[in-house]
Amino acid sequence: MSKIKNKSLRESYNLKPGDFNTERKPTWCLGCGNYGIWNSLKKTFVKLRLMPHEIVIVYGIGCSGNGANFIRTYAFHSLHGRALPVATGVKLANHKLNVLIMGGDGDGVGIGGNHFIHTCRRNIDMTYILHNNKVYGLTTGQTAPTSGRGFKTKSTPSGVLEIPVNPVSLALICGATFIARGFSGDTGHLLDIMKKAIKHKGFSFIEVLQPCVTFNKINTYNFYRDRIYKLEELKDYDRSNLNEAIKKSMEEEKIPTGIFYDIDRPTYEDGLKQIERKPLVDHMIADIDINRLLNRFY
Amino acid sequence: MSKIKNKSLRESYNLKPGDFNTERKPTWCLGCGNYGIWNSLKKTFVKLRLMPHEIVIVYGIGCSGNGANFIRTYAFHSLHGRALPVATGVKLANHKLNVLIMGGDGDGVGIGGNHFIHTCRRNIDMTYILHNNKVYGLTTGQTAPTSGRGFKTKSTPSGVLEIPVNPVSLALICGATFIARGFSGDTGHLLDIMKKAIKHKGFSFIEVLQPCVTFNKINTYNFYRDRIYKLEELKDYDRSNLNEAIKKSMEEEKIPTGIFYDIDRPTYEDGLKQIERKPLVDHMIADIDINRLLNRFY
Amino acid sequence: MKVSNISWKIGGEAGFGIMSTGAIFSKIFAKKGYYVVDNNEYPSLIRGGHNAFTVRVSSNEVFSIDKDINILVALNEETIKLHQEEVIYGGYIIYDEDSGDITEIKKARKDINYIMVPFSKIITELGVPRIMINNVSLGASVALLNYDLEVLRNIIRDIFERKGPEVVSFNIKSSEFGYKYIKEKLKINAYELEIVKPVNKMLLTGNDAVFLGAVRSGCKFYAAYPMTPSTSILESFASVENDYNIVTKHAEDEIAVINMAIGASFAGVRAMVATSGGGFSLMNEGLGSAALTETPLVIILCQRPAPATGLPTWSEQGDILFAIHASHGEFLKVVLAPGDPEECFYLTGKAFNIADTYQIPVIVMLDKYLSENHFSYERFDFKNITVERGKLLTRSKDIDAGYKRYLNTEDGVSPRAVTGIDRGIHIANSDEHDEYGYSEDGAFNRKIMVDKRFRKIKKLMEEIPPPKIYGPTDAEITIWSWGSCKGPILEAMNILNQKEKKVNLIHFTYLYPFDGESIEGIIEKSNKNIVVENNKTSQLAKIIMMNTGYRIKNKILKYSGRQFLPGEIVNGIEQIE
Amino acid sequence: MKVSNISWKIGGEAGFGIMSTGAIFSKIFAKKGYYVVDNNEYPSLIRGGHNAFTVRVSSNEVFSIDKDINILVALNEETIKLHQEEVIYGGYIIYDEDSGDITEIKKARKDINYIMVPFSKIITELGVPRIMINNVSLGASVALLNYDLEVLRNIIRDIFERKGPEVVSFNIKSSEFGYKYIKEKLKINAYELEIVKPVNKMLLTGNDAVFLGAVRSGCKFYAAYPMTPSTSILESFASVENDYNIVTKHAEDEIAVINMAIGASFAGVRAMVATSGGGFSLMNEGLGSAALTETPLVIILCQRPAPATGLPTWSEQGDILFAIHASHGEFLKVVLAPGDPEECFYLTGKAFNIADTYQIPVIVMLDKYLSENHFSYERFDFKNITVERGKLLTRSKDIDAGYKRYLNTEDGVSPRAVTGIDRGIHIANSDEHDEYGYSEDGAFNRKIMVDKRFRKIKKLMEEIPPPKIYGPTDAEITIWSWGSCKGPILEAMNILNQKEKKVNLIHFTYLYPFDGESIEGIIEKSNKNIVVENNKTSQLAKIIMMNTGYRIKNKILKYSGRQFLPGEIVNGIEQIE
Ligand SMILES: Cc1ncc(C[n+]2csc(CCOP(=O)(O)OP(=O)(O)O)c2C)c(N)n1
Ligand SMILES: Cc1ncc(C[n+]2csc(CCOP(=O)(O)OP(=O)(O)O)c2C)c(N)n1
Ligand code: SF4
Ligand code: SF4
Ligand SMILES: [Mg+2]
Ligand SMILES: [Mg+2]
Repeated sequence: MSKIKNKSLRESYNLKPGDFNTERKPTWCLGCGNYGIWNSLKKTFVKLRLMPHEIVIVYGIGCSGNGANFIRTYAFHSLHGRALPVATGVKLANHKLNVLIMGGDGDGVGIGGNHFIHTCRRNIDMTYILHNNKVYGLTTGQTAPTSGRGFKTKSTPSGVLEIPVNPVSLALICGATFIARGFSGDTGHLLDIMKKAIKHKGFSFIEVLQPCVTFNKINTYNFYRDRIYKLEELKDYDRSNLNEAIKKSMEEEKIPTGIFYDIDRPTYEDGLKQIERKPLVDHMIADIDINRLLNRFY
Repeated sequence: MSKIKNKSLRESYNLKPGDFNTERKPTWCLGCGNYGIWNSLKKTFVKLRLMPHEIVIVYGIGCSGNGANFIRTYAFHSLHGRALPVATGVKLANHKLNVLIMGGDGDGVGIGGNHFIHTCRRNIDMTYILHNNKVYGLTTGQTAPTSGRGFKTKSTPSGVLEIPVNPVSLALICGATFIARGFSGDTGHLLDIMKKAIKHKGFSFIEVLQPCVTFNKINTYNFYRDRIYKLEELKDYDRSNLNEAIKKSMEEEKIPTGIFYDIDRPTYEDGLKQIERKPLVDHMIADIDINRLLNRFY
Repeated sequence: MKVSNISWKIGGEAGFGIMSTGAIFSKIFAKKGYYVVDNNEYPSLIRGGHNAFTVRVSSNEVFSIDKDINILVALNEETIKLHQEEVIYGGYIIYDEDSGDITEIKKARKDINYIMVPFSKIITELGVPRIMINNVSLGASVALLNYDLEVLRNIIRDIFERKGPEVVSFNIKSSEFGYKYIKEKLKINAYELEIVKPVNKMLLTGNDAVFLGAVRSGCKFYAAYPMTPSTSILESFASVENDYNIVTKHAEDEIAVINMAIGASFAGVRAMVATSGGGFSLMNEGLGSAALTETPLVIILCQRPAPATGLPTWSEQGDILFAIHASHGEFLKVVLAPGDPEECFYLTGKAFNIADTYQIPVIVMLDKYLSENHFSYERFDFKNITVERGKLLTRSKDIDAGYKRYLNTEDGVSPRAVTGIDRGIHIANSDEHDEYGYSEDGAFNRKIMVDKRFRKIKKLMEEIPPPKIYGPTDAEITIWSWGSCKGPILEAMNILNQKEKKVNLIHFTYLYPFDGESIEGIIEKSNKNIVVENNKTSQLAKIIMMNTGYRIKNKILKYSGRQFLPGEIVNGIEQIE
Repeated sequence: MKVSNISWKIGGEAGFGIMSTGAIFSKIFAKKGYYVVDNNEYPSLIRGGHNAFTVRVSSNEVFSIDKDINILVALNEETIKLHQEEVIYGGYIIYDEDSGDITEIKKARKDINYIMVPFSKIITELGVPRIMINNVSLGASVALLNYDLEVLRNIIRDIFERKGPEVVSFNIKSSEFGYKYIKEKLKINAYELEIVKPVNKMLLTGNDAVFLGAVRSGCKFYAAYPMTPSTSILESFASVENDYNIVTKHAEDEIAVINMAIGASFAGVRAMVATSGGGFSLMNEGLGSAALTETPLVIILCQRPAPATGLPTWSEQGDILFAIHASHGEFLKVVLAPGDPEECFYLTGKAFNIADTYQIPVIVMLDKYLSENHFSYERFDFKNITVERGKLLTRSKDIDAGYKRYLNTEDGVSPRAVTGIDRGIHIANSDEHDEYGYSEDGAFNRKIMVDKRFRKIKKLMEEIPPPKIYGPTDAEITIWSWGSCKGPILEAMNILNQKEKKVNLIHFTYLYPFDGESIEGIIEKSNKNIVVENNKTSQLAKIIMMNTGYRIKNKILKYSGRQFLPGEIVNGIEQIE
């Protein structure tokens, strides 16, 4: 069980993106933005020369979460909103693994919002890919916390009254150390972001703008194509400037994509002496001597 | 049932802060920062000429939440972390009431973090006072999500590994429309903030730096006295500039207090046609005619 | 052939309008006074996977769909594979040869009439969108039943009116084409339904009925987080929030949902929430908060197969023991389980009255089958739902000085002041408290308060009716069941009746508190008791045993995620004998 | 007076060190081989309110504190008011006249020896902090018992060593002063305990024992959110995380807690969580996720009086039916309820083995009384806890190609590959799934999977021992109880024994699954069955009835938020007769 992260020189790696397919075919609607994410991710694994068994992906519940059935790695299809704590447990138990989290916007910043805040603070070395379609897909079209104000859905026929959650801004305020936004209609760019995110040491977060062709008629491919630009195109954009990043993240007329923020901060695991030598899972537990502990109670 | 908010000209108002005391005496430790909050709040009510029955305070669970027993208004002593949704229900059912929320930092941004995000987005006209002692008081001294990195507590004897949640920054990112920070050691200033917060139309949030004399030996009165300053002292501070406010909120060496942000945005209630004429609670329900509705099903 | 009863099924790939097509078929017959029951089967996917919609139409009262299908509309080959065996001897399958070669499949059922309707070609010819295949199939079905095409036309007109005349016209054109294809081209006349009294009937689901009952009861605050199969209640409430002055809140999660409703109820309005098992699990803590603060609350629990995310779009009755014992600690709650939409309607009204009168949480349990499938009714007499708010104080002048929110009364119910009135100030406290509401941890007070809250059960028990008995009192076989199994069992009883077997049903809609005494006589008298439940562990049998000590050994259980079909119950009973 | 048994109590205002003083008193005697049980009573406040700590010391085995107090140390007047009546005839109260005039109160108990020790004056004289009153009182108590002062000195030295010699010295000085005040000034010699075999005994709580059992079992991941009375387990784990290579996570809430533990367990380590009722309510959804993904998990549930926030610092057994039926849907879980710290220790070991062997969640139930009070033991033989991980696959070479995580085996348990190994790739799925783990909603598959998971019960039942019987088999009266009531009942049986009443106890530590057959014989044979439970609704009686049909009519219940005292059980039994 060794994590090969960053070991780009693995000999005789000959996997192809298709090797990350399971026997199940995706059931997403034709044209769904999830396909772009799915494709970029498989390619990213190949680029990073990762093997399926070295990866654990924890999924939320939603259209995005159904992806658990279509990507061949270790997978945990968890509860709605609870992917982050499950992933945290996996990573702490075996920090040699490459741990990713994939889930919807309702999952991640709706019901799961609290875990998002606290996982960002923790800076555990994992990568969270948020499929943001600004709607509840799997339950067939209610508002998400990311839906724009006024958005009319089955649960908000008079229009949403709240302002939306901005996942990138939230991640920035809460302390994630790598924060990016991609667009599932630009898989090349997305692949590039994913690669860097997985390589980043610490908690990396990618918001993917993911059109839901069935239930969101506002935030379509064209909507995004008309609005997005790449931060890379800006000459003097400084990825280590938090305030700058926050300001950028809140831009709405033109939507920045790319990497907003990328800094080094000790990870949570760095602070854990108990896993310095080896992962928890590698410890022998057959006959633990607790004499010392018993003696405490005299 | 009429809300007298902003009616500063109520005739013959002759209540004193003591009239907001219940028959129960506070059980907080001597010197606890909660006393300062308690005193300021009672005075604020008097200044605003509010009557006890016009106010509903929803409390979380914690030392702060125990205050439910010591302030004479309508009160709901809710579950740990769940004060905000309870308050939301109260306000939507009867928006003529003055609704406040009081709770600890563990309550508000630990277990209750998700409600905090979403209540800010909603901008319901209520006032949330967060008692931030940067520790879990009532459970006798474990880390809070606001505890500084490295803080040693019973649950983190090797020191906290996460960076803390900054409640003011979080409120700013999430969309609260009035955001302030007070210090329970400066009750005059706090009173002033509270007055404005309650008068503000929309969701107002006050983080109160509240020393826990028993379990937090770092963030003491002196710690704060040495560090805090007032935003009012800055000549050109613009309370409507979100970016500026966020930047300020993150200052750590010197800690700003006062009002960070104060803007107008339509409240959630403003968007609800169904309460335009009168509060929900004032509707007659004895014999509702559903003929029209039944007809839908043919 | 004149018949009193036909079953029709349409199947195809998910995401291609099977559900709305089925719903139209139901409507065609309800409009003219037929009894209709339908059933929608779909996967937890937006596209892909298989969808099927079954409609049973009858000129006599009908309580459930059944396995036997007269006409199967197969929009793809898979539908034939999956459902061909359900088609009765001599039945019909409508299919399009372009959607797959079925020569092989056909061989298994030489008795069936395979009717090829070239859907694809027709729509190409008509130049209408592919989705119009559904209308062609509806027209063809109407023709096979020798039914009135005008009814179909009218319904299509109603539905698509707001989309403009063009849409209406090509929808109608497609259906007409299908109709004529059968009538004029193939000249088949399969069945003809017996004529019934021509009344216009409603068609509604259990969820619809709960919604109607709640609006009638004066529910002013509805909060929810979407979760199949409860979601349609949220959408219904949202659709009338302005008409009926109801605040409908799609909240951030189910924990917020229940706590918001508690807040609204505390402030004096009637409040309700609905969810499925997962959301209900998350609401457990809030449930106890409603109980200890004595805040009335109605919770609709639409079950689906579990644990965890389980089978989101299927049906099971797996949560009853959980619901009864839900939340830490001991407190009084009421658990109801209607058996059909009509019971959903009236029991929702009852739930609000119980919640208000006893200041306790009331849980109403449905399941996917009951929540999402349609049943026909002439109309509900909504005047039968009255509003009883119990000891609610809304005016200061009714309150004496020194008001005690948790007054230790004889019946255990304390007068409850709504917020905002002068003399009613109090703490609603999730800590144990004294009569005023102040936190109080003394042993003496604790016992008084626990006893006070439990004492409510006395009056409550007087309101709780015994289970309903269907069928003869002197039956050879007594079936015990609850909730949505009612329909299939009643159908099964009809079948058994024809076989001259005397069977009756003891059906529980009030599940908790459970009055063991009221049924002890019945159990002992009966020759043969059988429990029928849509779960694995026979939870009703456990409840009966827990309360009466009587072990019902015979069980017919189904836990495949599908509700019972009448024939399965008949078989089960015959096997036990 | 030579005695085999004394009870000592100290009371005062919360926040003044009552608890640590009591704990030292317990230790003094455990050190020398006495049997000790103690009990700490405190409010859910940091300051204010009343604290009391009771210690029972005996030269014979002792199972619980009792009501009768020999020596009461009253640090304030209120303590005398509240507890004076508990002092036995001829007992002693140590008080300080400066803390209030008790001339009036005294009149009620002319039989008691009121010993005035001027605590306030003494500490002023000694020039030590006020908190030293506690030490003065300890010294005085040791003297009254004619016990060895050196033992106290040593313990004080151990405890305060790290605070430096000055602190040690004024602590010791204070205690010596109290000792001398009694010995030399007042010359009172109240009791003298019979001598016992001088072994050094441990003193630990149920929580301590759970913690020890978990460390021994190889628990590598512990997550929790503080909640009385479970919090000390979190603090214990945190204190050894580096010594024993355990990750201890104080997470953001209980939902995160359970899901983190599930993740860790999925990745292959043994994982545990602990909480109280409120947190357990929030964990309900996660519990089902562990069940459907078949991820082993141990949950410690330390009960407190509920519902909602309830009485956070008091004791009750109110959650057993909830725990048994927790979470939506139907699945196999195991619920254990140790009766004392020793059982806590071994059953925690057992819990891990069951969880791993059957890949199911196991809940271990304590309550505040068991979680927080100390009991004395010579030592635990930790070799009796072995580690059985069941069908865990940790090496690729043990796995065939085409690995199926949810293989439909005969015993229902499927080989489980830890993450990271080459051939073990799979989905752990909270959706219903096929043998590989892929989401699958077919009826056929559903039934297979439900049956597979439930089939584990067969082998599991073979491992589940029948309840333990204490006392004679031919008793006139049989007590049925569970968990922490064990101690008070055993004490009550001793008392009844002296009255020549033959009583036995059937004590359940395995509560679910429940083997009804194993007890049917006992119930029917017994003349008089009585249930003793620390709750209102006699939940064990319900479980027994649910599983055997036998109704135990006699009940001794206590739900004031306090555990039983032996005398109450004796009284209860005498009243029933
Ligand atoms: C506790 C709980 N509540 C509700 C649901 C129902 N549910 C399943 S997916 C979903 C929302 C899907 O939206 P999102 O997370 O944005 O994912 P998407 O389908 O859009 O990818 C909901 C509410 C659930 N599974 N669990
Ligand atoms: C669901 C739940 N988990 C845990 C607890 C126990 N608990 C009570 S107060 C508290 C934390 C108190 O900290 P904070 O909210 O910061 O309030 P403070 O006491 O510091 O004012 C906890 C964990 C609870 N009551 N409910
Ligand atoms: S509903 Fe939307 S998000 Fe879901 S699969 Fe279809 S297009 Fe994608
Ligand atoms: S523990 Fe801290 S927060 Fe709680 S009352 Fe004491 S000083 Fe205040
Ligand atoms: Mg979404
Ligand atoms: Mg705090």
